Amino acid sequence: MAGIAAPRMAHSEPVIPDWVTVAGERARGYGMPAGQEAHVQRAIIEPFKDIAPSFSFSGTPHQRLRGTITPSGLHFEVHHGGRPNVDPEQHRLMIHGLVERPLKFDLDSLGRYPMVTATHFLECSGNSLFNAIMPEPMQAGCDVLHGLLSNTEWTGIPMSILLEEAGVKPEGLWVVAVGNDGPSLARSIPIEKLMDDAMLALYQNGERVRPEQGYPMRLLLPGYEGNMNVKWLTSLWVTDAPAHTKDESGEYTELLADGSAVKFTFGMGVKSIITHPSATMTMSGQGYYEISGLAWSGSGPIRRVEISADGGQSWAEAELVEPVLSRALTRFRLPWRWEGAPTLLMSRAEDSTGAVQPTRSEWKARYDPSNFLHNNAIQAWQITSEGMVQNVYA
Amino acid sequence: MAGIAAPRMAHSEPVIPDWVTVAGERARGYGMPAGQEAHVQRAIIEPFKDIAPSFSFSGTPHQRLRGTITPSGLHFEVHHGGRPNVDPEQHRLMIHGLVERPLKFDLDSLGRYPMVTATHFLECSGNSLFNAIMPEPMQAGCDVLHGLLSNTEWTGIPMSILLEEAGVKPEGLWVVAVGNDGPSLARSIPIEKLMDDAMLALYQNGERVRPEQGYPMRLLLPGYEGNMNVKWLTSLWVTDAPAHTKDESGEYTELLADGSAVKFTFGMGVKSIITHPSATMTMSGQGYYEISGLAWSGSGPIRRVEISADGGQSWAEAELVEPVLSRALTRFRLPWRWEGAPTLLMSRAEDSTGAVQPTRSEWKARYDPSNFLHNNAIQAWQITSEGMVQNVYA
Amino acid sequence: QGPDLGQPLSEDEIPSYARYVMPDGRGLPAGGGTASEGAAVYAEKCAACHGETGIEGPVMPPVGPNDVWAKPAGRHWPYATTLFDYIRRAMPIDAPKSLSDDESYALAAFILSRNGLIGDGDAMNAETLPAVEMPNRDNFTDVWAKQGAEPW
Amino acid sequence: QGPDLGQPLSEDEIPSYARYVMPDGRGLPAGGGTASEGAAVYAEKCAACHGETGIEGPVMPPVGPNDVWAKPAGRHWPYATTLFDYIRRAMPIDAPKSLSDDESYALAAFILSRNGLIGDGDAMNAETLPAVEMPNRDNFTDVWAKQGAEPW
Ligand code: HEC
Ligand code: HEC
Ligand SMILES: [Ca+2]
Ligand SMILES: [Ca+2]
Ligand SMILES: [Ca+2]
Ligand SMILES: [Ca+2]
Ligand SMILES: [Ca+2]
Ligand SMILES: [Ca+2]
Ligand SMILES: [Co+2]
Ligand SMILES: [Co+2]
Repeated sequence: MAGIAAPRMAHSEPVIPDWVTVAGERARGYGMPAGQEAHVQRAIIEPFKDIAPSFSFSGTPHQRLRGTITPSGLHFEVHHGGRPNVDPEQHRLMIHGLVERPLKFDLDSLGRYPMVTATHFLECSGNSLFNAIMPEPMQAGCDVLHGLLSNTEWTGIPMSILLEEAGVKPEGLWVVAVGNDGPSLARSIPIEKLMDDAMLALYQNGERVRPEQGYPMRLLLPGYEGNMNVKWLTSLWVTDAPAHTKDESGEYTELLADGSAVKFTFGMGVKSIITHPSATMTMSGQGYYEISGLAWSGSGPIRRVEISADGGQSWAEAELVEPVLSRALTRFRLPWRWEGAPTLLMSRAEDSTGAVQPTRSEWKARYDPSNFLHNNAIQAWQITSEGMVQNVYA
Repeated sequence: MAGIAAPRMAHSEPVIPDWVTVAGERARGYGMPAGQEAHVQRAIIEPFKDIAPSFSFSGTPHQRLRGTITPSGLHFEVHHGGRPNVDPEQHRLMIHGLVERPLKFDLDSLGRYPMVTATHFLECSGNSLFNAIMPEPMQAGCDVLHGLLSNTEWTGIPMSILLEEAGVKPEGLWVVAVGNDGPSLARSIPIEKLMDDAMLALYQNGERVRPEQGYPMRLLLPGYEGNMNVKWLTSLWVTDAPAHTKDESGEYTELLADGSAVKFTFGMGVKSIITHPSATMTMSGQGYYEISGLAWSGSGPIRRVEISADGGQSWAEAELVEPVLSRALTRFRLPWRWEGAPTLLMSRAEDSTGAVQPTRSEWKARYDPSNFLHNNAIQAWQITSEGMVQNVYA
Repeated sequence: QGPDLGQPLSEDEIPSYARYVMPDGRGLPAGGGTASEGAAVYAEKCAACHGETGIEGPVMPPVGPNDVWAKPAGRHWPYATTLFDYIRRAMPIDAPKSLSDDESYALAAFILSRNGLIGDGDAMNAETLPAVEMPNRDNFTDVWAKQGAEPW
Repeated sequence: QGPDLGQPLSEDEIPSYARYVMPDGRGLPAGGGTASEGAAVYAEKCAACHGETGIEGPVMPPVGPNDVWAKPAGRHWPYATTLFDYIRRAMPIDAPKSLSDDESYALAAFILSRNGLIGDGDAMNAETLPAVEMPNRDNFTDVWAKQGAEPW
């Protein structure tokens, strides 16, 4: 670390930092964050530890970020078998099954296809799982509590173009998408979605999709639960029915309060979190703060975000940062003064369909106590009189 | 690199890559591009070589990128004294001179200020310098030819808020902004711009501004030449007149054809480049291509981009990728077929003020032959019958 | 008129994991196995992660629920075919695709028999596996069929 | 009503490089130097980069134009004050802020005298430096004054 150089001038010059007295570092081919920001990392959780470290999730540290784009290095990961070292030269995308012309595509050929660019969030349907199932609210940051959520400018090929070249037969109603990873992760996707706005994503924030996010190509289904956006996509198998793959049979089905279950729950519900302030932070004294957070919905653009600083009795409308894009994270902001009293902060989002976030107890009432998927309940933060910000159920 | 595993099944199973037969890599705190993409780097130019390597520029490789956001690791650099190792704890922003209350701000305090988020390009006014002055067109990629241009989602504090807290006196008409680097780079900026849309940028694509781009804070002046967007900003000195600093006296003034010069040329003109295809590429056969490129203007949003495939005789309007934002890179696209004949490709952008890019000869006619600043001339790419894409003057 | 740069894909280039065995059994290969055969493979290759009896975990227990997992595969999943396909493509997690078709049938049989859905000696194969009546099958609402992508 | 979290900044906390010497000489410190004095410093600390006579380069020549740089500081810049301030804050590029005020005056004098704008023995100081009539001063159009940020 740079220190302070001794004052140089005879007269009353202030001390000056030593880095202004030397030549700086040379240019470099690929930049990284400052060394002082090395703590800004994804929060890695390996629930089975060393027994199965390739099953893991790592959350975006939203409490340390301020825009709407997630830097690619901090995009959340959920791995069902680790991050494969896919060779882009060997990798192929196959389209087969109920098609006129089974086809395979290599990466170079795909570079000539028409592309679209669109900013979309991805959210694991297991995001916010601790708040769903922990009996007492866990004291952790937004990285651990809500980090399985990120926002990216994706660029790639409309899936409809590739499927049309293969020629989907009339009886082709579903597509089983398979990843090029160890477990060959597979999900069944309705053909409607693939023909509508699905993308074969090749670029993430301008550069090639990162290994963690599916290098060299992934499926992008705007608004759908993260798991369906198959990474390292290698096969689209057109079928007449869903295959009931592992994830859609168990892991990504929700147990309801009545003991039954729901399957094929694709859309991510309207949701918001206040990131500033948020749990693990300490207020730096009374006075002005800007409440800032993120809102999103799998159904379309965010229409409104309201903030309560009195535990939900009264609400004020926050400003939404333009451009408010469909199925993308939207930042909201509201000026506010903290007068030092204990305060319960909440945010409540509404989307363009009129859907509004439920309270935690409303949400819990729908599901079996064990369910931790699709938790879009309102998040409450308690500010203590000492200025500690805590995760609470309210 | 992963190889091919021997077929495993007795019956006719195809060979499968070995990475689908093993557990993948563990999650990591901060991700990087795939090893196979290691060639996607900024193009570093150190014109004075080892004599003064801290004077350098390094260009964004637009020919390898496809969206509109520039990944932060590939944001262009222009350094007048290298990249300083600024200690964010010691760094202060000072506001002084013709103000009621001289103030200093540390990074933690600034975190409580109201913030805005906006996507804007930065372009060095020396961008495209080789095409301005080289007698013969240089055969190089968009990184070298047009790389001093990038696009970022910036988040920070409106400068007007900070200046109003200091209380600018009526006679305060200019502000000398100084960076915390070796040469203490300084530029005079009209107070109008600072009060209008200038930002103290603290975040770049969501995370803290990178060292190359001014960590821990930089000045952002949407639409103004890159050099004025002072990096590592440490001082705003309010004055009654411009100081005529080094850069605004010489390096960033333009010599005109009549021998006189222009100073205080702030706005970046309307401009566009086709990135796909572009020089150094080779066409991969005849048939369908999507022409894709970037357009921008310092004066506001892009209104129209036209493409010519016959050297400027006829023009077709390209599609602009939404959202088309003011003073941000806008991607344009146009489907096209290459039939194997020699072809001269050009793009021509028009902005919301009605300004249109000049041809290279129109642009050259205005300036002294030595001038390489503010070159926004139309770029032409020649495709030979062999499919080589070359930089040409047309 | 797109680029049309896809290459013809022939049947022998498509690995089995590019498809999925369907609930009605389409795609099941020849071969078979019983729970008794599966027990030995399970003990050797699976128990360390999923628990000695398939209940203890720590990883999601395929046989019975435990404190951290309420949806055991052998009870919650609507179709037994998924057991075969998932095990064959993905398990053990450190050596996916290392199991033979026979072993995968036997392991599915093991999990099903521990759940009391088939007998210890019942061979699971292309005919018997899809015929297993999974207890939870009719306990699902198909949300896509009911309301599309609208959240539940 | 903003946060109002700025701390009062006192005069003795402001380093000289947080300001800039103005064209009319405001901000120039005491001291001074001549071209003759500057010649020795230039030869020792500057010539390696800017050329023996200030014309050769390779770095931008401050004295006369060459093939790669048409705007030498001592001829093109409108105000001589800029020479003093820039040299003091930024040069030599490997040791910025290492020069004394006297050295900086002397180096400005050296560049000005090589351009024939002052005599070899003319001392440059807070009074004489702003009075130097730079030859190119009236040859600039101030584009901001004329048309704001609209590109030229
Ligand atoms: C080294 C650890 C490990 C071993 C050994 C292992 N598994 Fe697994 N298994 C896992 C992990 C981790 C998952 C969760 C994967 C996921 O969620 O995508 C899993 C998931 C499963 C599931 C799905 C559970 C559910 O409810 O979704 C089944 C069934 C299964 N394994 C069966 C087996 C069988 C049979 C074997 C032995 C051939 C085996 N596993 C060996 C780690 C292991
Ligand atoms: C190790 C190399 C090096 C040395 C030694 C050096 N300079 Fe420089 N000088 C540079 C570089 C590089 C620049 C360009 C900086 C920029 O463009 O921002 C420069 C720029 C200048 C300029 C502005 C030129 C212009 O037209 O913009 C002047 C004046 C100058 N130097 C004077 C000096 C003096 C006087 C000394 C000795 C005290 C000196 N330099 C020593 C490298 C050097
Ligand atoms: Ca290749
Ligand atoms: Ca999910
Ligand atoms: Ca601190
Ligand atoms: Ca510039
Ligand atoms: Ca074809
Ligand atoms: Ca105050
Ligand atoms: Co779901
Ligand atoms: Co300019």
